[in-house]
Amino acid sequence: MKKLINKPEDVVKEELEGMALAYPDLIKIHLDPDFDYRADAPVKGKVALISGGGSGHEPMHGGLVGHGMLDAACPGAVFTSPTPDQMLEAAKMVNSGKGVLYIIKNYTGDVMNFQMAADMARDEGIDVDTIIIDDDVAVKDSLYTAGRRGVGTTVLAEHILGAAAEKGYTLQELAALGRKVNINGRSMGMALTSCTVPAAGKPTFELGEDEMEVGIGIHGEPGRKRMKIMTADEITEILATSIIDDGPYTRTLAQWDKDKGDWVDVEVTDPPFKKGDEVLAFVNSMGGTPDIELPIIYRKLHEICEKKGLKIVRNLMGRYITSLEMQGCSITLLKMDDELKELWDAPVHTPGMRWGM
Amino acid sequence: MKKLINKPEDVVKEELEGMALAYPDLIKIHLDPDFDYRADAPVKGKVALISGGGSGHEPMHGGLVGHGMLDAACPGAVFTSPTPDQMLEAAKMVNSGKGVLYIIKNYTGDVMNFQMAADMARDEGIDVDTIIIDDDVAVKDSLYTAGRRGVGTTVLAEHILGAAAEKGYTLQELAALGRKVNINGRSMGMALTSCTVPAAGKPTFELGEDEMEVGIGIHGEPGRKRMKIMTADEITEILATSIIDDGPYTRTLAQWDKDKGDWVDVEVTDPPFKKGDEVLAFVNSMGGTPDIELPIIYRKLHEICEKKGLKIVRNLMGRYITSLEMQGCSITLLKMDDELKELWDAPVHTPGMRWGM
Amino acid sequence: MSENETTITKDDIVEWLKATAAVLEENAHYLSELDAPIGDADHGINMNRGFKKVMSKLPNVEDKDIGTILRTTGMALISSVGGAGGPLYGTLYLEAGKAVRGKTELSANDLVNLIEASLKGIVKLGKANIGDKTMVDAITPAVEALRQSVNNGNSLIEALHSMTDAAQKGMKDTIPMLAKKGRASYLGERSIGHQDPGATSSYLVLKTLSETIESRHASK
Amino acid sequence: MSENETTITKDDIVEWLKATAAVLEENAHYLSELDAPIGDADHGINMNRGFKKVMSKLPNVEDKDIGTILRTTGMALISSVGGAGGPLYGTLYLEAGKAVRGKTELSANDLVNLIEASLKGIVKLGKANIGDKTMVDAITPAVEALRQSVNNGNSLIEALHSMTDAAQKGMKDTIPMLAKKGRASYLGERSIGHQDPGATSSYLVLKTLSETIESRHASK
Ligand SMILES: Nc1ncnc2c1ncn2[C@@H]1O[C@H](COP(=O)(O)OP(=O)(O)O)[C@@H](O)[C@H]1O
Ligand SMILES: Nc1ncnc2c1ncn2[C@@H]1O[C@H](COP(=O)(O)OP(=O)(O)O)[C@@H](O)[C@H]1O
Ligand SMILES: [Mg+2]
Ligand SMILES: [Mg+2]
Ligand SMILES: [Mg+2]
Ligand SMILES: [Mg+2]
Repeated sequence: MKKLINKPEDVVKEELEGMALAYPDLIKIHLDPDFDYRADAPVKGKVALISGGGSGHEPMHGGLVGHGMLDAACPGAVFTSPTPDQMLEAAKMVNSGKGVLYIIKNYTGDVMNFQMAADMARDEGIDVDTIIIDDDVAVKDSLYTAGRRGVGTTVLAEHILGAAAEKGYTLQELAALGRKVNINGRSMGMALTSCTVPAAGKPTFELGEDEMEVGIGIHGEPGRKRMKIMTADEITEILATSIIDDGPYTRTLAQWDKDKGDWVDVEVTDPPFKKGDEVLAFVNSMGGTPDIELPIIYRKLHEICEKKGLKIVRNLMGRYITSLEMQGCSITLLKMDDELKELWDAPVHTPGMRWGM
Repeated sequence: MKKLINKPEDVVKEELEGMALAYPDLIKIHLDPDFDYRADAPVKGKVALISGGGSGHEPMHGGLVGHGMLDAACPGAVFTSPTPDQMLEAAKMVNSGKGVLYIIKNYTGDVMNFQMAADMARDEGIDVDTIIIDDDVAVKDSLYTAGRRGVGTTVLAEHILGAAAEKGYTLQELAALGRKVNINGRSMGMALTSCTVPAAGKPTFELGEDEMEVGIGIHGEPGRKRMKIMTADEITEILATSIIDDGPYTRTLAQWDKDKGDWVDVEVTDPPFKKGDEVLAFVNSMGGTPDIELPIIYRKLHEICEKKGLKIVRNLMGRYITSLEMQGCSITLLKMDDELKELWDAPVHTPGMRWGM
Repeated sequence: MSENETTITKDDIVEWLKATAAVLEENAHYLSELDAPIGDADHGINMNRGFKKVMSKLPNVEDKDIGTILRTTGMALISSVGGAGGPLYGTLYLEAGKAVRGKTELSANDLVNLIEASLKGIVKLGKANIGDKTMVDAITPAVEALRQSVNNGNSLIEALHSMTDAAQKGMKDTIPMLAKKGRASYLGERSIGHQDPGATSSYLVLKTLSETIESRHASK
Repeated sequence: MSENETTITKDDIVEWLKATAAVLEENAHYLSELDAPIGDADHGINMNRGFKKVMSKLPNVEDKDIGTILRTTGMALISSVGGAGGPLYGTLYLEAGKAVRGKTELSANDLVNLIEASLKGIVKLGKANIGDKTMVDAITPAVEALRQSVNNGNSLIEALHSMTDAAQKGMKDTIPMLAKKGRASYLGERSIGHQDPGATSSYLVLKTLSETIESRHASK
C-alpha cells in the first residue's frame, strides 16, 4: 500500500486536523465524535444541513461544508458509515433552532445510523427531517433489496439545498426540494483500477490489466459487470445511455411522519429523461483519474446528450465524489428547472466547491 | 495502460475540445496550432499572459486560463514542450496591444521553444517579455547545468501576475513582479508511483512496492534519490526542510534586453527563508494522490513552519500542477509581502482555480 | 438433569465479551476478506474497532448487572462500529440487555429469551428475511436449535453446542444465496458463491459464547 | 580519386529524409526507452511525430533546391517536435539549409560545410560542450571525422563511413558521462551509465545519410 499517511487508524482524525488548519475561516472541527462544521455555525435563521458517510470520498462530505452547502459533515472510517453520536452532536452544534436536515446516501449502514441519530436528536427536541439519495442506475431496481445507491446526485443536492437554505427555505421545503432533486438525478460509474482501504492495506478487488468494472459503487464494491477495457467514447456511451434510457424507477423510501411520530415507507417513482429536458451534466473523477481525461468524457457526453435531445444547461467536471485513488469516472445527469438553475448558480464557498464568492 | 482516452495521439486535441464544450463562457480553443484562450480576449488595456508546456499537468496550464490568470495556454504533447508556432499564434490572438508576457518553466525544451516564439513574435511587432520559473530545490544548484526546474511556484505566479495584469500593471512591471515571485518561491516534490505517458503505454519508471522517489520533477523524470517509503510526517519533513533550509541559490537566466535587442544572461540569487517570514504554503497532489491525504501533509507542514518561525498567511491545497495519475505530492513555499497578499486575494475565475467571482 | 440447572453468571458474560473481542481481533482480517468480494472489505475492521471500544468501557460496568453490561456493550458498538454492522450488532446487545434487565445470573431459559430478543431487534431494524444472505441466516437457526435443545432437557453445554452447530450451518448456507439486503445485494447474481461476512461474525460470537461457558464450567 | 568527385543530388537528400523518417519510426520506441531512465521517455515519440510532419511537407518542395528542402524540414520539425529536440533538430536542418542555399548538388566539401553549420547552430542554441552528454557528443566527432577523411582525399563513401563510425563512438561515449545539459542533468550522478537518446538519434540520422548515399551510389 502506497499512501501519504501515518497510521491507518489516524487518517480520518489527521485529515480533519489538517482541514481545520488549512481552512480556519471556513470550517471548524470537533473530535470524538468526529465532524467538521461551518466556522460561523449556527447560522441564525437558517435550517442546518448535515450529511456524512464513510471517509474516502473527499471532498464529499467534509470538504463541502460552508456557505451555500453543508453546515456539518460526519466522516466515518474509510468507506464505513459514521455512527449516530456523530450526527447527533453535529446537529446540536449547528442547529439554529430552524431544524436540521440529514442528507443520507442510500446504503443500509448510512440509513440505519442516520435514522438512529434522527431519533436521538428528536428525543433531544431538535426538529429533524431526512432525505435519501438513491440515484445509481447501475443497481437493478427492486422493492425487495437495499435498492439503488446514493452517488453523484448527492453532491448536486448538497449545493442546491445549501443555496435554498441560505435563501430561507423551511425544513419542510428543503426536504421536499431534496426529494425532487433525488428523483430527477441519475448516475452511473465505472472503474479502471481498484482502491486500497488504508486499514486493509491491499486493493479491495483485482482487475486485470485489460479489464474494467462497470456500474461500480463508491466503496470499491464490485459493479454491475466486469468487461474488457474500452475507449473513453465507448465507456461514455455505456454510462450515458444507461442513465438516459433508464425507465421509471419505483421503490419505497423511509420518511419521518411528523403527525404519526414514526417512520413510514413512501413509494416514490423517478420520471425517466425525455427529449427536450434541460439537464445539468456532471462528469466526476473517481479520484485517481487525472484532469486531462475528464474533458474527453465530457466531449462525448455532450455529443450523446445532443443526439438524445437533452440540453445541457449547467455542468460540473472534476473530483467531487471519489473512491480514494481509484481510477475511473461517473456521470450524473440532473433534470433542471428554473428553481434548480437559480439555486445552482447561487454562491457557494467550501474547500471543495466554490463560486460567486 | 489504463486510461479514459480514445487514441493516445488524440488526447490533447480531444481534451481541448472537451474544455471548450464544458467552459464556453470562459475559454475558447484554437486547433493546429493548439492553444486555449480567454473567451473575452484580447482584453482591452491589459497585458496578456501566456504560458504553456507539455500536457499532463492539468489543470496547469490550459485550466488556468481566465480572469485573474492566464490569457492563453499552449499545450504540447504529454510531457513535451509545445512548439513556437503555438505561442506565436496565441500571442497574436490575445495581444490587446499592451504586449505579451511568456511565463516559462525552466526546462531546456520549454525555454528554447518559448525564446524562438518570442523572437518570432517580436519580428511581427508584438512587444514580448519572458519570465522563467526555476524553483525546484531538488535540483542541485550549478551555473553549468540546465539549472532548477520550474514547478509549483508557476501556479502561484500565474495567478499573482494575472491579478496584477487585471489591475493594469505594464509589461515591464509584470516581468519584474514575475521575477520577484520566482526568487521568493521554492518547491520540492516526491512520488509514490510512476505515471504512464499515453503514447508510451507503460510506466515511465518502476518503483518497488516499498519505495518512493524524492525530489521528482513533474514529467515522470527520476528524482534526487530513491528511498524506502516513509510516513506522511517524515515525507513532509524531508520536503519542507529541504525547502526552508536551502541556502542562497545563484544562477544565470536569459532575459531579453530591449535596448540591446538581444538575449542576455542575468545572474540572479534567491534569498533563503528566514525566521519571521510570511509565507504562502501550497500543498499539491501529483494527480493520483487523493484529497484525503493532502490535509495530513498540510497539518505537518503547518507544524514545521511554526517551529521554523515561518508564518503561513495564505495557503493553497489541491491538484494544480500534476503528472498525470502519479501518486505523490509537492510542497511550495512562497515568501509573501503586502503586494503579493493583495494580488493573491484578488478574484480569479478559471476552470481550475476560482474565487471572488 | 442437574446440568440443565447450570447458570450463566455476570462473570461468564464479561469473559464472553472479552473472548469475543479477542476472537474478532484474530478474525478481523478474515472477516474483511469475506466482505471484499460482496461488500466493501471492512466488516472485520469495523467489528474489531467496535469491540476495542467495548473493552475500554467494560471496566466501568464489570460489577453491574448483566443487563447493564450488555446495554453498555450495545451502546459502545453503535458509537464505534458504523456501517450496517454497527446498528445491527448494537441492537443485538441492546435488546439482549433489555431482555435480562437487572439480572446477575441467567438460566438456560433466560439465555433463550436473550438471544430471541436480539434476533427480533435485528430483524425489526434490518428487515431481512431468512435467505436474504445476512447475519439473520446464522442467528435464526441458532436460536431455534438452542431453544429446542433446552426444551428437550439437554444440558446447557449441549444446548450451546447445538446452537453453535446450527449457526455454523446457517453461515455456510449463505454461500449459495443471492443477497437481498445490504451492500451485497447490489451484486445480484454475482453475490452467489460467497459466504456472508455478517453471518460469519455472528457465528463467531455465538461459538465464543459456547466455548466460554464450556471452559469456565469445566474449570469449576 | 574520381570517387571523391561523387556528388550528392537533391534526390539523394530527399531519399535521405524519407529514410530518416522510416528509421526514426522504427526506432521511436527504442529512443523513448533510452529517454526514460534519464529523461521523460518521449524522445522517440517526438522525433517520429516530427518526421511524419516533414514527410507531409516534403512533396511541396521535392523539386526545389536542397537549401529549401532542408529549411522546410527544419521548420516542420520546429513546429511539430517540441521539447528540446524540436528546436535543436529544427536548427540542425535550418542551418544546414542556409549553408547550401540555392544548390541542387553538393560536393563532399559542401557536405562538410553543411554539417559543420548544423553543429554550430546547435551549440549556439543549446550551449552544450563536448562531454555534457548530449547530441553534440555524437555530432562533433562525426563532423571532425568527415572533414578529415575528405581532406585526406578519401572517397565520399569512405568519408561517410568514417563519419558514421565516429558518430557511433561519440554516442557510446555518452554512456559513462555525467549529464550537464537537458533533462538528464537533474539526475546528477544517476545520469551516469545511460546512453544519451539525443546522441543516439543523431547517430541514426548520420548513419542513414551514409547508407542512403552508399546504396544510391551502388545502384547507379
Ligand atoms: N438489512 C440487513 N439486515 C441484517 N443484516 C444485514 C443487513 N444489511 C447488512 N447486513 C449484514 O451486515 C454485514 C455487513 O456489515 P459491514 O461490512 O460492517 O457493513 P457495511 O455493509 O456497511 O460495510 C453483511 O454481511 C450482513 O450480514
Ligand atoms: N542544451 C542542449 N544542447 C544539446 N542537446 C541537448 C541539450 N539539451 C538536451 N539535449 C538533447 O536533447 C535530448 C532530449 O530530447 P527530447 O527528449 O526530445 O526533449 P526533452 O528533454 O524536452 O524531453 C537529449 O538526449 C540531448 O541529447
Ligand atoms: Mg462499510
Ligand atoms: Mg519531453
Ligand atoms: Mg462492509
Ligand atoms: Mg525527452
